[in-house]
Amino acid sequence: MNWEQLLLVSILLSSLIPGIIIFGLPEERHRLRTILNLCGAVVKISLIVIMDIGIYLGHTFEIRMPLIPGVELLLNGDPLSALFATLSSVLWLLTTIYAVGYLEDSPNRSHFFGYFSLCVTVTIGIALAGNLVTFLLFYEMLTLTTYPLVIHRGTDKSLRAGRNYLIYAFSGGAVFLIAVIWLQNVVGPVDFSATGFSPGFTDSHGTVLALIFVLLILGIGVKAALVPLHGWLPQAMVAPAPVSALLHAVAVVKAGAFGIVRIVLDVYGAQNLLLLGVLPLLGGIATITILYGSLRALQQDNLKRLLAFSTISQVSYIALGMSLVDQPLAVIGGLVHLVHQGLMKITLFFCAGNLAETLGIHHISKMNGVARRMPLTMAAFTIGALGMIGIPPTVGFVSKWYLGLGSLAAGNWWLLGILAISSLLNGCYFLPILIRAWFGKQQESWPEELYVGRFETRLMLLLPPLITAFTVMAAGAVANAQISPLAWVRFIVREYGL
Amino acid sequence: MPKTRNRHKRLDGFQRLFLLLVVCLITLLGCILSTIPNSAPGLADAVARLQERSGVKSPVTAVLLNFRAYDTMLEVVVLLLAVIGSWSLTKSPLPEQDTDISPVQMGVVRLLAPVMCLVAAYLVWQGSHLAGGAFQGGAILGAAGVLILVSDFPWIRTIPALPLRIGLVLGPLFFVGIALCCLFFTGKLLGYPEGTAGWLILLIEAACALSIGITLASLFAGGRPDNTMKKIQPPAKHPPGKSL
Amino acid sequence: MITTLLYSMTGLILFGMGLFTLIVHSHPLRKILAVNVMSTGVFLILIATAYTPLGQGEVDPVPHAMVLTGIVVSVSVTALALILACRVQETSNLDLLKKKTVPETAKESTT
Amino acid sequence: MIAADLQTVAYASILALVAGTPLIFAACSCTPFQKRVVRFLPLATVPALLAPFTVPVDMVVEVPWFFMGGRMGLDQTGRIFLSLSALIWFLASFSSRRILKNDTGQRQFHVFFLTAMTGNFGLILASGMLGYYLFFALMSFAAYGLVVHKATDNALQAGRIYLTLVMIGEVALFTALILLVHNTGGLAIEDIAGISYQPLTLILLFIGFGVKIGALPLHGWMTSAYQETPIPAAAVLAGAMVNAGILGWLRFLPLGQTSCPTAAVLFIAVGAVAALYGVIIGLKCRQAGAVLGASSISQMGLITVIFGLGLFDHKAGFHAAPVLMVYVVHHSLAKSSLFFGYDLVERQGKILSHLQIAAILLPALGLAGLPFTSGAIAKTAFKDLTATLGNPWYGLGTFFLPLTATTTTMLMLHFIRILKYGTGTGNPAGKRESGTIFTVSVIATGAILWLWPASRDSAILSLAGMTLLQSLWPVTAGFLLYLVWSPIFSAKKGLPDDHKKQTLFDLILETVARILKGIEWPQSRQDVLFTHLYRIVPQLRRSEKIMGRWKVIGISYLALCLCLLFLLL
Amino acid sequence: MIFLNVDNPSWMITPIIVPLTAGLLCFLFQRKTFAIALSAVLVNLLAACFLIGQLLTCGPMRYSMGGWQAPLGITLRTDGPAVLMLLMTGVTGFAITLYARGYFSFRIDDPGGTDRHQQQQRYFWPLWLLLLAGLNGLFLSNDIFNLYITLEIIGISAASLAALSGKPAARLASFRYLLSSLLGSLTFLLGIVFLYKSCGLLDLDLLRNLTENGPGVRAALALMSVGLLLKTALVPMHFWLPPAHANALAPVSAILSALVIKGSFYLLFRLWFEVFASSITTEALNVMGGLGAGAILWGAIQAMRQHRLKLMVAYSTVSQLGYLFVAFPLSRAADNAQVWSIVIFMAMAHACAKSAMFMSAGTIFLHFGHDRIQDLTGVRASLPITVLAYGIAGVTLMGLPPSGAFIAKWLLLSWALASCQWWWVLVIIAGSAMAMIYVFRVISRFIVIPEGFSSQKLEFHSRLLEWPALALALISLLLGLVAPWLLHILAKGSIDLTQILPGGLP
Repeated sequence: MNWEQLLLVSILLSSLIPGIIIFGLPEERHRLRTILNLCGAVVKISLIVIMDIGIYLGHTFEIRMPLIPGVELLLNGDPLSALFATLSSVLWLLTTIYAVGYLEDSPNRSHFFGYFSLCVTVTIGIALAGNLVTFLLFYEMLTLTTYPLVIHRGTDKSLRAGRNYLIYAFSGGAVFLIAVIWLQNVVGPVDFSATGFSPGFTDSHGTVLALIFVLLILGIGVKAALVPLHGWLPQAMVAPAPVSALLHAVAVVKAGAFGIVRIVLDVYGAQNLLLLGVLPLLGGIATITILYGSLRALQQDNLKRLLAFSTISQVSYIALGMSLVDQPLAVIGGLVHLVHQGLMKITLFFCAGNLAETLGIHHISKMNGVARRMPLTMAAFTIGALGMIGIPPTVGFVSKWYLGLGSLAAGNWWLLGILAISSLLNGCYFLPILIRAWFGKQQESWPEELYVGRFETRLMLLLPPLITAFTVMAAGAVANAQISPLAWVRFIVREYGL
Repeated sequence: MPKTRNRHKRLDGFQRLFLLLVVCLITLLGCILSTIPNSAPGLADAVARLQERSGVKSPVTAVLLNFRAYDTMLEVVVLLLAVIGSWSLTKSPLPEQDTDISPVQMGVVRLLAPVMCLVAAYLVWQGSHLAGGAFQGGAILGAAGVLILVSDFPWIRTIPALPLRIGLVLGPLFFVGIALCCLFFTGKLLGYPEGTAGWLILLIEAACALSIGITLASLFAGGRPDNTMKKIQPPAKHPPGKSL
Repeated sequence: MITTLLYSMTGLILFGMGLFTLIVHSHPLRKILAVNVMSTGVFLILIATAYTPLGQGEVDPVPHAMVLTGIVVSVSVTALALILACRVQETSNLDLLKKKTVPETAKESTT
Repeated sequence: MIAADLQTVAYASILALVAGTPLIFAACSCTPFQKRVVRFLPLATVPALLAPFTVPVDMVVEVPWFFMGGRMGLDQTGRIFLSLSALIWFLASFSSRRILKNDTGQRQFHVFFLTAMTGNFGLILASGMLGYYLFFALMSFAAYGLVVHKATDNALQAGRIYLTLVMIGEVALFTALILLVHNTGGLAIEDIAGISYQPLTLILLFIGFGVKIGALPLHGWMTSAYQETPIPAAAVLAGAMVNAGILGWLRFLPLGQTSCPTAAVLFIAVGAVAALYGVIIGLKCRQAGAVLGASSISQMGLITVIFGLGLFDHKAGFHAAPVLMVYVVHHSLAKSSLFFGYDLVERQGKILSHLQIAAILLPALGLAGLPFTSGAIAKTAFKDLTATLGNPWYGLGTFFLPLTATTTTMLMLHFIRILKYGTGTGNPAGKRESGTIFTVSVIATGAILWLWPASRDSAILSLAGMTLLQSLWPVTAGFLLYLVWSPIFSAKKGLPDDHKKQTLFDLILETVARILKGIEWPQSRQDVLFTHLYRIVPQLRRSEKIMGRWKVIGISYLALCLCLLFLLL
Repeated sequence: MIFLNVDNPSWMITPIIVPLTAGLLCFLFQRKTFAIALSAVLVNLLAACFLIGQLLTCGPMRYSMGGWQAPLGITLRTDGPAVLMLLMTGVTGFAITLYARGYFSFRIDDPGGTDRHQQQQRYFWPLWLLLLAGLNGLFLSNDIFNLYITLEIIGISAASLAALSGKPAARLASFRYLLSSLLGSLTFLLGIVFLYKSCGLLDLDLLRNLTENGPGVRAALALMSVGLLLKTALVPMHFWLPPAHANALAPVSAILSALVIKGSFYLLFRLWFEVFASSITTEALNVMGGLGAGAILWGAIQAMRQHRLKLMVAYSTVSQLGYLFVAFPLSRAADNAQVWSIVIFMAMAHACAKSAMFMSAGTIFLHFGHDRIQDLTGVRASLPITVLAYGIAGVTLMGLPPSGAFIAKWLLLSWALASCQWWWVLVIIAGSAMAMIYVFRVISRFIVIPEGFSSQKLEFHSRLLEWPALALALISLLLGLVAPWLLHILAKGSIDLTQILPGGLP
């Protein structure tokens, strides 16, 4: 085992081991638990950064483990997985800090943080998966590890949400499984590669491959919350805020989107997809999802529910970018949105959690003038929301810009219109919140003021959203720099030879 | 009682259908059975050829205790299992109080039991060349046991459990022991050394017959002896006795 | 040949009769007896296979041995089944036995 | 070599400071040092005031890492706009410093004020399309904070309208930019030169920047926003920020390099209508800010017309550009002076002195083009332009321009009348500063066009007798007409306040919102499904019971036997 | 000592003789029974491992009892599937033994019914060890009549074990179990009679080498199959399984569900795919597959509606058995070793997972005194490891990667798609989805700790009650990762059998 392989394994272990230890810790040892969590996160980030550098320098990171003929587990660090892994690990660190603050004094923390660590292990596994089987393995495990988090509150409502989440997720997983097996039957074992499988198959098995593609997208679309399959996401917002942040920005939805990227870029490859002619379908679904999510978000009063619908809408940008896979600009836009959406959405969820945890505010109608009570939180929220709308210099603009250019380059004028409408709709549901919070008349009292202290809220709740909000701004403002998500995505696209 | 009700009722629809199906199946099987050509060689020739080396004269005994002794060994275990199973289920429902035994019965038992033991021993011995053997002998022994059991001798209830268990296990254990010894000496499980087959078989048969006899009697007794738990269990309630 | 067939057919018919009783009658004792009849039927056919017309070779001892073994097994199982049936009858509600089918309580009851 | 590098670095840092200083100030006003920062508020504009005179023209500094490739520089146009904006911001920051001292939302106001300033300066410096867009957006959204600062219902409503239009503008601009970049292939503004525009791009650009200048269908925000914004902020809104729209057009449809007759007609038509329509709106208003807003609509209409004229061909563009600049400078200074005057009145809280009325009249009638004012110079330049362009447009100069002058006169008189009889709140704190600022601004309005080399030709021309007469009669006509209008207006006093009535725009907005919110989406059916499923549970239990009956077992046993027998035989 | 050589086939009798002897001794001594049983299962496990090693080095082996070769004598043999089944039995048996120790000591500590529990423990050990011997005999035996006897050993001991809890319901269930098992055995025996009448042979290898199979052989196959199906409890003949498994003591449930059923299935599978492979028709395979599909769906549906944990687990066994049968019609798309691999993976994964589940259910039952799913909220607080074991086992039942069941399902789906039989795909997927529902219905109760929930402090707590279950669950989960190794063993085991001379000479 060379150092590259060792690194891959230790990346996975760096959160798995703390997770397992945490399960065994008694409830009272919260300091040790926090230290373990944070150490794990920091170690993981450093390891992943090392891997990133290694990848940039051209090292190969690969572990193979054959299971049965044609089926093998393959961990592979390529630029794309580095992107997702870096995003997840960094956001995990922040979410962990946030969760420590959020769950202060609440019961069952060992359990919570244990699953939390497992969850991120699995997410990194998804990032590092080198073929569809490995991806499937971690994809299913993701459902398992997030489920206890979703139902963590233990109320009937959360149980119902958990049930629906499971049903959706496993149905999707089942369809995905069928598709993967079918694909292997047709084209043999497929590793993720820059070109996808040989175009010869497309000539001979066109219809079947197109059907498989549809199945794959359907299967993975459940987690990515593409429109007819999105039902679980708004319900899952009953989970605690760190979990929502995790679901929406770090792990689940992102894993779905990442899966779409993998399928489009690495399994099928641009050339095959163009020959098969299934891309308009993906584009169509993505478009519908973008519009539908935004329209539904308009009607929500519950803040987290609104954010959930906004996620549905935003994540489809990634799918949209992938549907224009022959346009490097669109691919850049889609890929970079993977990171950008994560940053923005996690900020928003952190802030929503802060409102709920500090003042007991769950509904937009109760947010009048809240910015005077919690200016920093609302500033972060504002940045996130503006990013969602796509106002420069936030990262949201960068993604939209590339998507727009890409869709024009592909000759799809109407997609530009969709982007414009989506931005407008985003404005329609985010701006009123901001207005209400900043300029609304403050009420007599807040629903339940839970925290009164030196800062507007606990420091551990305050810092993560500020950091992410700053990143939302900074990553946009220095988008063209040598080290930025955009730069890395360009590197990826170069690697794919687009 | 359900018995009487069943008798007077005519068959309902389901039963007719079932009957029809059974008849169909039996007919079909019968047809198949009758079409099987009688050309199958069977194993008779093989047995005949190897009879010499089996150490016994009776072909059935040779098959049972030499050629396919492994089957027999397991089968003895099956019997023992039945006892263990019945013991695990319940205590023996022997009557609590002494009852009067009619002198005639007493006399018959006293007369018959030794005779039966003798017959059993004869059957076991005879098994090496004629019909007979451990099972037959064991059956007779068992019958003797049953006879004693139905006679309600008071001492039956006081038979300690350990000797009983030893008696039950003796046959199978002896069988396995011999088998292992054979393994040790010849390298084959149950591969009797040259020339010793005859008396080894007889030994096994004797042990098994004893065990089978006790087994059958114990099965008839319908449960574990009462005193197995004596140390722990105060002599409390008996399950409502019900002999078969 | 005819003899073999006769025995075999008788065995088969016994098997069928036992089967019919086993299914149709609900009393445990009858069921046990039915199984016994079935096994007798099977043994009968087995014994019949050992038959060889006179002068065409030895009688096949293997089926004999098998039947012996089978009988022993059958005895054991019958004994166990009887004891079990007794215990069931003792401990379970008498109504259950009056019902035509074996009751469902076995499945649904809790401790 | 090193010296040259150093020089570049120096220039780059000056340019960066122009936009950066207000941002730093904004950041500082979030800190506890806010009070001290506010005291030095005008300092934020100092780099911007200095930059036009230090940085050489047409130098471009590349900042590749910044936001998808930053480029900044100062060309001739930028220089004019920067000086102009810097001046107005400078004055306004003095004013706002004092005025808002005791206000509760002071901090908030200053953050927005300074951020808007950053945006305004930044967009002038930006020489990349995205940079322009970035600062434009920054300015637009920050200005929202100024509009709603009073946090009254009226202010919020004004803000809502403003924000909606800004959103529409932003999205249109975004789309237009993507179309442009797709066309040019580069992100620098120079790349735009000489490309052919698609109609969609033109329309989107018109909308994108038209919102800012209140071009006709997008004018809805102007009156209410100018009224509700705190007056110093309104001054920059009307004097400086509005120009961002014009600059946007100049940058993205560079005059002299664009020829697009269709667009020209569009611009001229819209502008002409706006020039008159603005006055009609304004005459009905009974609040000074709103009247100034309406006047801005009208004046911007004129500027649109000038811009439209320049779009015909390269030559026309070449002629129109200086005229446009002159007019922009004139309008900005005059309009901000009027706001500062209004500010003074508000602070005084009492009726104006005659001197003050006269001082206000100078920029007011200057807008109408009274001889010897900056307006006269600007209008002369305009007329000159129409003359140069020849026949179809010559009429504009002879008929249309006097007409607007007449109407503007009416509007300005209306404004003064409102000021005179309006009730100021009275805030003696900043009275003296306010007076000084007003004086400076009036002087600037009066003097700059006379001194400015670019407008000197027109200035001299405007002194010609015929020209004097030509610019005098419309003003007189306007004065007379206003005498007629004034009693009619007074009779309508019973009308509700301007903002209370629902504008058409509001109506549309609400309808759309209602439709969007009212769409009945299919509710998730999972729970219904489960209830249905639970209903079959007893059925299942029963069937499992039946499956457990001996007779069923018997049948299935036999069936299986027969089936396998048949199948295997 | 010549017979201590590695390549001596005599080693293969160890898994039979050792538990057999130990069972007898347990019955005889009734003291130190746990020590005897533990050493026996340990030796059994080691022997299984050893046999695997032997198989890998020396290839498949056959062993003639008493030196009498087929067709007269009885032969045993090792091949890939057999040793893997032995391994499965060994591992599961070892864990169950440990668990049973914890279980009985817990029960005996319970002042309520000391003597009864002691009694149960006393008879449990011999019955269990003899059952183990019977199972190992079944896996190794190569003689059809000997197989019948092992089946009987299994049947009798299993029925006795099922009745061991002494509850009326358990006795009734056990009675039904015994009767149906008897019916199955008799049908099997009738099949043997037909077979013997047609061929005069009992040795499986010889039977396989028969060139032509007449109607007698086919009828025999049909009869034996039906008998075995009855013992395997394939729907619609599953009626005896859920009550028997659910009402037994927890270790017994684990034994019955994990091992006993696999025995008869293994035999059935061997008959169909090795011995009589040439007589099998596609239609018959489809019928089996159809029954399997029915089992998957019906079992899962019933499991979903259960209110008691153990019943639910028992019905899930009914459902999981179906997967084994769905492999039948798909076998035409694959070769022999592949068919085996699917069944072995499924059986091993299910054995480990199901016993882990029953153990967990038993532990929960012990601690809470009931197993009503509705009232099991917050079990995690008091029994975290048990809940974890249950959850992991549930993951295996659902067939999620990397469990062995996943590998099996992967292969199943792969063949189904390769041979365009998509309806099996639907069934398999539906079964997995329903498994998800019934597994998580319980898990969500377990792991949710509602507000204000105070966890019970448990008085008795034995590590033996929790860790074996967890170990088994983990094994079942990680089974997929050792798949290449298992496949290697299977591939090694399937070689052409040498022609066997008739006569039975030593």
